[in-house]
This record gives sequence, structure tokens and C-alpha cells, in this order.
Amino acid sequence: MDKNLVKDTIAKRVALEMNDGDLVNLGIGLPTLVANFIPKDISITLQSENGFVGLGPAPAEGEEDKDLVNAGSQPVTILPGGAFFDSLTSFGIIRGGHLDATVLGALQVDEKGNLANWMIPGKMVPGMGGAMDLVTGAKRVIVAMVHTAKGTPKILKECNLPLTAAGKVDLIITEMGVMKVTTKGLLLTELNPEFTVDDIKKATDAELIISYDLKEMRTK
Amino acid sequence: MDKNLVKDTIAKRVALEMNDGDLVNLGIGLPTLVANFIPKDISITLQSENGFVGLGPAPAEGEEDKDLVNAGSQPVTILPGGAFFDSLTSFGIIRGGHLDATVLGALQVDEKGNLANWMIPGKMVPGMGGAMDLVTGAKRVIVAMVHTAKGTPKILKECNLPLTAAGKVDLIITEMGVMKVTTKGLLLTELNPEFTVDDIKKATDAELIISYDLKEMRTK
Amino acid sequence: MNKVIDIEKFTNKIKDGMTIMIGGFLGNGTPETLIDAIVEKGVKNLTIIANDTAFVDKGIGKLIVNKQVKKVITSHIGTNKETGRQLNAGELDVVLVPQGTLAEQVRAGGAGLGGILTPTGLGTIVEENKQKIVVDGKEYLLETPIRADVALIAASKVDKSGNAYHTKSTRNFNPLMATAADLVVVEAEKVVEIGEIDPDVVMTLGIFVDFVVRGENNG
Amino acid sequence: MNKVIDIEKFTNKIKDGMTIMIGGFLGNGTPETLIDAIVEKGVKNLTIIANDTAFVDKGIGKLIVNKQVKKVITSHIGTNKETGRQLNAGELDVVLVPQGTLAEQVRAGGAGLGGILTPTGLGTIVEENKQKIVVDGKEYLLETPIRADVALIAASKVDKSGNAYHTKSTRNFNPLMATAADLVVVEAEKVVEIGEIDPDVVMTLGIFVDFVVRGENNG
Repeated sequence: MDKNLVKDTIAKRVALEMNDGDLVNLGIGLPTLVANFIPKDISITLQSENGFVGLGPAPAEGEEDKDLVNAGSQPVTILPGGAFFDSLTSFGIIRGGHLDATVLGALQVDEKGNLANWMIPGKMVPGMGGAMDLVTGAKRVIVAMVHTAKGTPKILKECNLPLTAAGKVDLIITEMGVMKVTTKGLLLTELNPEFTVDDIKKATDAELIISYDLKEMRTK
Repeated sequence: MDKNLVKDTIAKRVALEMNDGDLVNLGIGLPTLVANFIPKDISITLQSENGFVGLGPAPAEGEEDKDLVNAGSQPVTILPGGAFFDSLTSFGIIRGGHLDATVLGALQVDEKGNLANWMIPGKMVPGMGGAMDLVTGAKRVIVAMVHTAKGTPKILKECNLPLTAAGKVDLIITEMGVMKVTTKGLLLTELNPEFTVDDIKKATDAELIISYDLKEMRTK
Repeated sequence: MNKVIDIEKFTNKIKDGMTIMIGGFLGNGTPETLIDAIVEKGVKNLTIIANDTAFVDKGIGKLIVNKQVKKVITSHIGTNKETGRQLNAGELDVVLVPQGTLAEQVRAGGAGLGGILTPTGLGTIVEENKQKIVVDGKEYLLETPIRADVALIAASKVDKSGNAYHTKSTRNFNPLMATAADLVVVEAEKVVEIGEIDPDVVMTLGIFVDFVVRGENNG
Repeated sequence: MNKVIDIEKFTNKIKDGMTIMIGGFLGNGTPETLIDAIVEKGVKNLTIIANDTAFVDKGIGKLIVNKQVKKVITSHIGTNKETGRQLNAGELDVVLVPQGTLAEQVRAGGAGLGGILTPTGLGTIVEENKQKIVVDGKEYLLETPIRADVALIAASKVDKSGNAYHTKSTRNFNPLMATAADLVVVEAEKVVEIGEIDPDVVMTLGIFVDFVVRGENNG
């Protein structure tokens, strides 16, 4: 699959998890694309952890406001009904269970719902930023990522990188399919018809339970 | 002494404890009078625990604003440079050590600096309101009160009413004199010339240590 | 999203036995219209969480006088003689909490904290039955979060999505309580269009608010 | 009270080894003029508390690049390669803290709390050497207060008594940090007369502020 198609496939499928009226935080990178695919008949509100709700699209060129950026330091806009606040309120929203969902990428995710996405010891130590708070506090945690790291499985029996949070992931969405974290392990509920069950099993280090009701991966 | 003179004497003496630039919370009743006697050469800022700093005097008749009242529900004003906030910020100020002083009345106060001013079991249970926070959080706690309750001592060896806070009072100012709470007990540092050392000892249940440097009680 | 509803729809949500947080400070910044609706409906056995019980004819006081409250968690009842009478007569359970602790507990409930440590109340009856925790050699009381089924908020101005502005001393517990209840209802005399309140100065966030009711007699 | 000072008076207050909190989020809402003055003075062995270390040529990043920092307490260093390089080379001590925990710790420092309980970090390396406390059967980490010698705050507008307004996304940690340091300095391009900012919308309270400095190149 083409790299951009992969990303769009994932973002489109994540968008279908959103419900009308949801308050959602989208992580930097791939998760940001989800905003482009929200179904027309629903409206969601995006939170930006640097201090506002009602995050809108990037401004037109020349319309940038140096005082209005997102958590990745990119110029953005605010939609009518949005509001600004300080970091304490921002994380009160995140940690207080007021986010209906957070969508994040992962370095590793495992069958117990553990997530590792903030450091590789000795190599890359960017820091957790707001990720630990988001994963711990949001009502639903959706991991949205390319299925493997250039062929190396990222969905594991057990994460071996330092965790972002233990047992908090609800759903994993990749270009290959949709996996639910259950008490029994990872349940494959949807499969991208571009791939076979065997393909996804090979690309996954964790045991995959194949749903009796396995469906074709939706994108709309 | 005349009742109003008693109150003014106490309030005037408390006012001398204030330093230029101080942020102060004055309790309801007698402590409120302190604002009338702040020396002309200093300026203090008053906090109102219902949610602002820059508390000003009562408005002229007909100028009352129903949205601007003090913690006693009386119409007041706000001075230039003042600011409004919510109860969380208000008590963040109080508990975070940002008040240079709080001035409160007492039912009882003792030689260990214990204060009881919020209830008489079975009789009067108004609740502590913000008193416990003020006494625990302010940098200096000044008790301003009439020396006795119609002849019954209120300054005791040990409070027997439920405490507002333990060991937090710094200074006691009555119409009879000024007493400092020290590790050795109550030190009488100033005496109102209207009274003798014997008078104040008789009106006090706690041991009074008389300062070697005992001074006449100042009112200006 | 337009969250404006009729008072009837609000009244239908209020049931016997509910726990209700109510904003206001001695009736200043209190949602009088919502309270009046509850008085009219006459639901019983309510638990009320509020700074104070106001006055017999104002704010929360009206619910007390109408004997709809079985328990009140508050910092002050001294301005409402009926609260004291019902307490002494054993008709009402009153839990007295230092005002700053009450503010922190409501915030903890809204911000996902398991509790906060405070020196307020140490050495007093407030410390009874509470965990004491030592940090850096200093002792603190552990105060735990408070949440409610419903929060009733008064605003000076609210947009249709629930973003609210509270002027002067009416702010008090209102923005806090909006974060800590399953159902949050804001009352204001002025209900404006979405976008009319500058996003810099929104004080109660619309994301916390479920319903907006046009108020008539804001205290 | 007029708290406006020259930058020299500010620079004189900053000494080797101080602990300094700095507002801003990736350089947005960061006091660049104050930082530049510290860079110019060249004091060493600073401990910096901030959301992030921004970029090599912006905000806090400049202090790192200039090797004036021995320790940084922060949630994110990923946008500043020099921070990572100094960390790997053993030249800089980096304490990584979840962003929400950092906000709560600074608030606890400013609001007199002994700590707060949070589930964030449970089951991760963040829990190392921390007390775990159980409330209602649920486990939490105890996170303790943070304070600093100095807090550097950026504002969009400040009055001469230190009341400040932070527009849009520039607010972030600024109002919080102003509560939690012994010396608080606010920088803004716009310094206005006392009373010019509506008391309803003051975001950083002047009562927390010691000095006001006219800024030149606010980030």
C-alpha cells in the first residue's frame, strides 16, 4: 500500500469511532489526520493540550497568529464556541475523564492494553509530554498507527520499552485491521481486504483472536 | 470603656501591625474596622475570600451592585488594580501563604496559640467557613477581640471549645493590651494605660509573661 | 451545539435522593430559577453540596426550608437559622468542611485526582477519620474528591453551547462545580449566540455543560 | 504600586545555582526578553522548571545551548536536540514529568498543598521512588509540590501592579508559575496603567507579582 493511502486508511477508520458531540484529543502526526475524515453528519470538538478547546484547521497563508498554535507549535485556528485556558485546566479536562477519546500513535502496544510511545532508552528520550495523562485520563484510548515498523511487529505480547500507561488502550487501528483489547487478548474485529488473516498474524507478535463475526474494515 | 471606643482601640492597634504592600484578609465584624485606621503612609490590599482582591469601602447609597458583595454578603466596591477569581484561586491565595496577615475574632484563644472561633457544641454551629484555611495559611494570624466575654476570660491556658487551628496564632490584640504568642507562653508587650497589669491578669486565664520592655499600647 | 432547554425538561431530570452541587456564595451567583423549579417539584431526600445554605428566603436556603434536603455538605450554615434548627432537631445531616478544602475536593472530583493533602483542619475535629500523610517531615490531611449527580451553575452570561461568564463576585464555586457532576445545568438571564463570548474570557467551559436554562431572577 | 523595573534590576537578582520556573509552551508565551538577559549575564548551574525546552534558538532552549543549566524538570525535550545531546553526554540532569503532573505540582507549590494523588504514571517508570496511596480501593501516586526561587512569566498585557492578561494559547503555565516562586517577574510588550485591565479577566494576579519588565521580543 502507498504510504499516504496507509495513513488515510487508518485515519478514516478512526474517524468512524467518533460520536456526535465527542470531545477528543488527537496526538501529533497521523492522529491529526483524523480531523479530515469526520463524517459530515456528526460534529466533534477537539482539545489542544497547550490550552484550548475548539481547535480548528490551519489558517490560510498569511493569516497565522503567533499567539495561536497547537501542541506541536503549528499555527492553527479556533472555532466558534471554543475557549482558551491555562495548563492546569487543560489537564483537569484530560485527567478528569472529560475527553471522550484520545487518539495516539505507538512505538509498541501489547495484548494487555499496555502502551509504549515516549522513549527508547539510550536512543530517543523526547519525554512523555501529555501522553501519560491523555492515556490515563481519556474515556477511550485509540492507538492509530502503521501496523509494523518497516516489517518489525509493534503489536506485541508484552511491551519491552518503558510504558506510557499500563492496561489503558481500548482499540488498535492500523492499515491492516481493527483490534479490540479484551480481557482475553486482542480481538481482530475488522480486516482490510487488502490483507489476509495470515498476513496480519505474521505482522503481529501478539496472539490475535479472530472474531467469529470478522468484518471487512470500514472506511466510511 | 465605651463599647465603640473599645472596638476602635483594638482596630487602631491592629492597623499598626500592617506593612506597606501587605495583602490582608479581615474577618467579619470587629476586624473589618481595621480598614478604617490604616496609616496614611502605607497601602495594603484586602482580600475577600468569596473571590477578589482590592476590596474597597461600601458603595454610596443607591450605588450598590448586586454582583459585588463581600464574604458577609454586604455590598462593597473594588479598587483599581483589584481582580476577581473563583473560590479555588481564592483559597489558593489563602492556603498558599500569599496572605501577609489575617485578622480574626475569637471565642477562645490560648497560650499555645490555639484558636477556637467557629462553634459552641449544642449551641451555635455556624460552621468554619474559611476560618480554618485563613488561620492555617496566612503568614501572620492576629486575633482581634474584646478581652473578655462580659467578664469571662477568653484568653485561656487551653481552649476547651473545638479548635479552628492548633498553634497558629501569632498575636492577640484586645482593648487591654497586646500579647505575643511565644514558645514560653503569652508575652504582654503593650498595656493600655486605662488598665493596670493586675487588671489584665485578672481578666486573663492564661499565664501572662510581662515583657521587661512593657510599653504603653499604641494607637497611632 | 444548542443546549438551551425549557425549565420543564430540567425539572424532569431531578429525582428524589439525588446529590446536587449548587454554585453561589450566600446566594450571590446562585441559580435561583433552577432552585425554584426544584422547590416547586418538591423532590425529597436531596444531598446538597454548596459553600453555604444562604438565607431562609434565598438560594439553597429555600430547599432547606421546604424540607427537601436530608444532608448538606457545606462550610457555613450560620446565616440560615432553619438549617441550624433542623440540625439540632435531628432532621438534617450537616457535614461541615473548611471552605478551601471544599473547593479542593470539588476540583479533585472534576480533575481526576484521588485526593489532595492539606494542613487545614489538623489538630481540629476536621481530622477525625481521615488519613494523615507525612511529606518532607510535615503532616497533612488527605482530603478525597467530591462529585455529584447534578451541578447547578449561575452565570451572568452564557452562550448556547454552555460557555459561561461570571461577573465580579458571582464566580465563586460555579466554574469548579461545573467540572464535577454527571449532569451540569447553567442558568443565566443573558443567553447569547455561540461565539459571542470572547474565547479568552470563558470562565465555565461549555464542554462541561449539558443544558442551558434562561434564568429569570438571578440572585 | 508601580512594579515596573529596568531589565538591569532584574538581571541583578539572578544568581548562579538558582531554581527558575519559566512559562511557555514550545516557546509560545515565553518571556524572551528575560531569558535573553539571563543568557547575556551568563549565570551558571541553573535548575529550570518548564513545560519543555523549546527550540535551540527560542525560549528556554537558549539557556540550554548556552550551557547555563545543570538540571531541567520538564515534560518534553524532543524539540531541542541540544537538550538530548547534553543529557546523553552526562552534562545535563533531566527529570521528565508528565505534563499534567507538572501542572499539578506547580499549583500545589503555589496553593499550599502537601501533594496531590494521581493515577498518571502508575505502572510506568514515573512511579519509581514515589509513595503509593490507596483511596476507595484505587491506587494513586503521591506527587509533591514544586516551588522555585524565581518565576519568569510572559503576558500579552500587564498593568503596572502586575495584573496580567494572556491571550489565546500563550496562557499555558504562566498564571500557575506566578503562584509558586519567591520572586515573580512578568514581561509584556504592553505595560498599561493600573485599572486598565478589567478585574473580571485578570489571568495572572498582580498580588503574586514582584516586578514588571517591558518586553521587546515576546515569543
